[in-house]
Amino acid sequence: MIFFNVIRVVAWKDLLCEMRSRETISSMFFFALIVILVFSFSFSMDQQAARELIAGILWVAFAFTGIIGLGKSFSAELQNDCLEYLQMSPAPKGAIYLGKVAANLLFIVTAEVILFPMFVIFFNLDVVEDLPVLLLIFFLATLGLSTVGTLFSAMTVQIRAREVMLPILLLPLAVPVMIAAVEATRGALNGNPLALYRHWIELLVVFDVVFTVVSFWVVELILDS
Amino acid sequence: MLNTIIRKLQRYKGWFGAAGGLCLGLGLYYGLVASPPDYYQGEVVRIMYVHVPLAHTSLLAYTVLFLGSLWYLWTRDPVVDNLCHAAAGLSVFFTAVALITGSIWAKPTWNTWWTWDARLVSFAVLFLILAGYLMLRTFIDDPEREARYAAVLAIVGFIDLPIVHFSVEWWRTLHQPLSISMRGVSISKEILIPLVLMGIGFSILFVYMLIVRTQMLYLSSLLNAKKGRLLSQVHLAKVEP
Amino acid sequence: MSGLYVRWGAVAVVAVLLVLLAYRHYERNVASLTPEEVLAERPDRVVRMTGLVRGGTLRGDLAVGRVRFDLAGQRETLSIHYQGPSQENLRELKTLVLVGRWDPAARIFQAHDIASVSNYGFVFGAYLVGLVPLAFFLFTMERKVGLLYNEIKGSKLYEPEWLDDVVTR
Amino acid sequence: MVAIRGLHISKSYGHYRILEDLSFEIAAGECYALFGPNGAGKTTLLRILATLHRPSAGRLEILGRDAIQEREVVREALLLLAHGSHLYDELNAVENLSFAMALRAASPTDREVKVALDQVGIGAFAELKVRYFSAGMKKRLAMAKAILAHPKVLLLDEPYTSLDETGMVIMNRYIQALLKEGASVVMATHDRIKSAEVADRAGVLTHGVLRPLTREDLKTCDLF
Repeated sequence: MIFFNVIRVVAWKDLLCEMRSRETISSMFFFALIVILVFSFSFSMDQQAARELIAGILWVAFAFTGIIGLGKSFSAELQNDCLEYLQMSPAPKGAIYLGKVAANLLFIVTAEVILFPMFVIFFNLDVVEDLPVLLLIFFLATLGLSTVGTLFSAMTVQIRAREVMLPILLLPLAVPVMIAAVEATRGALNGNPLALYRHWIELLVVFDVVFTVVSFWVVELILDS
Repeated sequence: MLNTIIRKLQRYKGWFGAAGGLCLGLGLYYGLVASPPDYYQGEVVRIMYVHVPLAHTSLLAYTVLFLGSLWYLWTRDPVVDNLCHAAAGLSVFFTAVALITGSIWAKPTWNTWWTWDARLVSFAVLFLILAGYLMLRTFIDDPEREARYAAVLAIVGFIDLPIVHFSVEWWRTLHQPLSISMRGVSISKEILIPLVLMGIGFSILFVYMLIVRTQMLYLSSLLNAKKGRLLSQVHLAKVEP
Repeated sequence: MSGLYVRWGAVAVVAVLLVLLAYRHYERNVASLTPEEVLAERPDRVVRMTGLVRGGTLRGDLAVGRVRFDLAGQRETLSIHYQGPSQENLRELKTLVLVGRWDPAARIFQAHDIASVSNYGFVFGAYLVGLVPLAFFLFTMERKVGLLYNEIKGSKLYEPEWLDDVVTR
Repeated sequence: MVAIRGLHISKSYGHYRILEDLSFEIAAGECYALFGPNGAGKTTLLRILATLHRPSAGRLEILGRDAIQEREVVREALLLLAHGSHLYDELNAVENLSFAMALRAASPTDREVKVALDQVGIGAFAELKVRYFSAGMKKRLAMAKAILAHPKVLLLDEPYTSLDETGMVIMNRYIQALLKEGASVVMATHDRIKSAEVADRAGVLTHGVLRPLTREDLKTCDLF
C-alpha cells in the first residue's frame, strides 16, 4: 500500500511542479517543432516520399524530445539536493522509480499528442482511421523509452557530462524500440492492415515488460548506495 | 577466495599466453597455407579464420563482463570491478577489430564495405554500448559508484543485446530478402580445423589478456590509493601534537 | 622490464620472418602477371596471368576442355589456347587467372589450368588489422604492468606483504 | 541504551582516505557535537550515518540494527538536515512537507502541519512557493519537516548557519525537546557557543581521526 502511495506521490509531485513551471513540456514542444522544421527543409518531399520518410522523422523528433524530458526529470531533483532526500528516505526506490516513469510517460506522450497534429498538417497525412492504433504505438514505444531512459537519467544525473551521456547510453539500448516504433507507425500511416505490422507492436510490448522488470530490479543500485 | 584464484592465475598466466600463441600459430598455418581456397570466394575465405574467432571472442568478453558485473554486485570487491573494466576494454577492442575485418571481408565477397545485415548492426550496437560503458567510467570520480553504475549498465546492455539482434533481423528480412548469405561456405574439415584452432587460440589469448589487464588496472588503483594514503599520512603527521 | 622487451623482441622477429616467408610464397605461387607484363617480360616458365575474357571471342567445346578465346588486360589483348579441365568459371566477361606458358613465336598463351582469382590484398589487410593491433595492445598492457610494478616498488610507502604474491614477476 | 555505534569505520572517497578507523558510541537521548576544520570529513561522517554512503570498512549500527543490511528499517528512524534544504522550489511549504512525509509513510493532519509551521515561525508563509523563501526560511521549513518526522536519530549538518538569533533559539529548543523524547542528535557545526547549550558530548574530527572534547575544552581551548 505504501508502495503504491509512493508511486502516486512522486508522480503527482512531478506533475504539480511541471504544471507550475511548464519548463519540460514547453522546451520539449519547441524543440520538437524545430526538429520538424529542420527536417522539412532538409528533405524536399512530395506525397510519396513523405509516406516513406515520415515515420522515421516522427520518431527521431520524438526520441530527442523524450531525451530532453527524461534528462530534466532527474536534474530537477538536483536543486536544493532533493535527490539526497529521495535516496535516504525509507521509501522503496523501485516505487520512486515507477513514479518517475509514470510522470515521464505522461509528459512525453502529452508532447507527442500535441505534436502529432502538426505532422499531420505539415506533411498532409491521412490518419483518421488508424488513430487508435497510432496512439497505442506512441504509448508503448514511449513507455519503452521511459523505462530505460528514467533508469539512465537517474544514473547520469549523478555524474559529470550528464547531458551528453544520457543519449549516448540510452539510444543504442533503445534500438529495438526505435525500429519497432518506426515500422509500426509506417504501417499504420500507410493504411496497411494491422496483421502486417502487429508483430512490431508485440515486440514493443516485450521490450516494455522486460525492461520494466529489469530496471525496477536494478534501480536500487543507482538510487541507493 | 578471490585472492587465491588471482594468485594462482598470475602464477600460471605465462602458460595461457604460450598456449594461446601456439594455437594461433597453428591456426595461422592451417588457415593461410594448408587449407584450400574456397570454390566461390577464392582466397578471400581465409579472412573468415581471423574474423569469426574475433567476433566470438568479443561476445565471450561481453559474457565475462556480464557475469563479472553480477559477481561485483554480489561481493562489492574492487578487484572484481577491475576484472569487469578489463573485460569491457578487451570486448570493445575485439568488437572493433571484428567489425573492421568483417568490413574487409564484405568488400570482395559482397562488393560493399558495409551492409545493414542483422549481425553487423548488432555488433555495431554492441560496440556503441561498450563505448558508452567505457565513457561512463571516465565521468565518475568515486570508484565505488563508478563500479556500481558500470555494472548496472553492463547487465542492462547484455539483456538488451538479443532483443536488438532479433529486431534488426526482423527489420532486414522485411525490407529486402537477404541477398547475402554464406554462399558456398560449407563447413568442411579443411575449414573447420583452422577455424577451431583460431577460435581456441583467441579465447585462450583473451584469458591471458584479461589477466594482464586486470593486473594493470589493479596496480594502477593500488598506486593511486598509495598516493592518496601518502597525502593522508602527511596530514596526520602534521596533526599529531 | 628487460625480460619483457626481450620476449617481445623475439615475437617481433618471428613475426617479421613469417611475413618474409609469406611474401616468398606469394611471389612463387600466388602472384599473377597482367597481359602487358607477359608481353614485356616474355617469361619462359609456367606463369599465372590475370585478365578479362573478351565478349564474343569464346570458341570451342568446354565439355571436352579445348577452348580458344581472347584475354584482355588494361591495353593489350592476348589470344589463349586453353586445354585442361572443364571449369565453370570460364565464361565471357569474367576475370580469370590462367596458369600456363607464353609462346612468343606463335604469340599464343598455352594455358592448362584456371586458378581462382586471388584477393590477397584483402586477406593480408584483414590479418594485419586483426593481429597487429592485438599484439600492440598486449605489448602496451604488459609494459604498463611492468612500469606500474616498478613505480609501486620504488615509492617509499608501506609495503603490504601480499603485494609480492599478487604481482609475480 | 546505545543509539549509534560505529566500529572501525573508514571511508575512502576516490583515492583519498577521508575517515580513518573511527569508533564511537552515541547514547539515546544524547546530543553529540562534531567539530573540525573544513575538509576534515564531518559531512562525510554524517552522510555515512544517514546511510547515504557505505563505509569502505567497518560496521555501523543504528538502534541496534546494521545500517547497511537493514537500511530500509534504519532509514525510517533517522533524518538528516543537510546543507541543501531538500525542498522543491515549485511547491509551497505545506506541499513540500506533505511530500516529504509521504515518502516516510507518515501522513500528518493539517493541524499538525500548521502547528509545526507556527513552531518554527513561518506559519504565515504556508501557501508561499519555496522559490520565494530566503535561506533562513528554508532552514526553518526543513526544521518543520524534522518536527513532523519524529526521528529517533537526527543528524544536523551546520544547523545554525543562515539562521537568525530567533531561529537559533528555536533550533536549540527543538533539539532539547527531541532529546527529552529519547532521540539522539549528531550535529556538525562551527558554532561553539550555540552548540554548547545543547551538546552533551563533543568531539573534534581532524584529518579523519576523532578526538573527544570535554565541555571545558569546548569553551576555552584551541580546537585545531
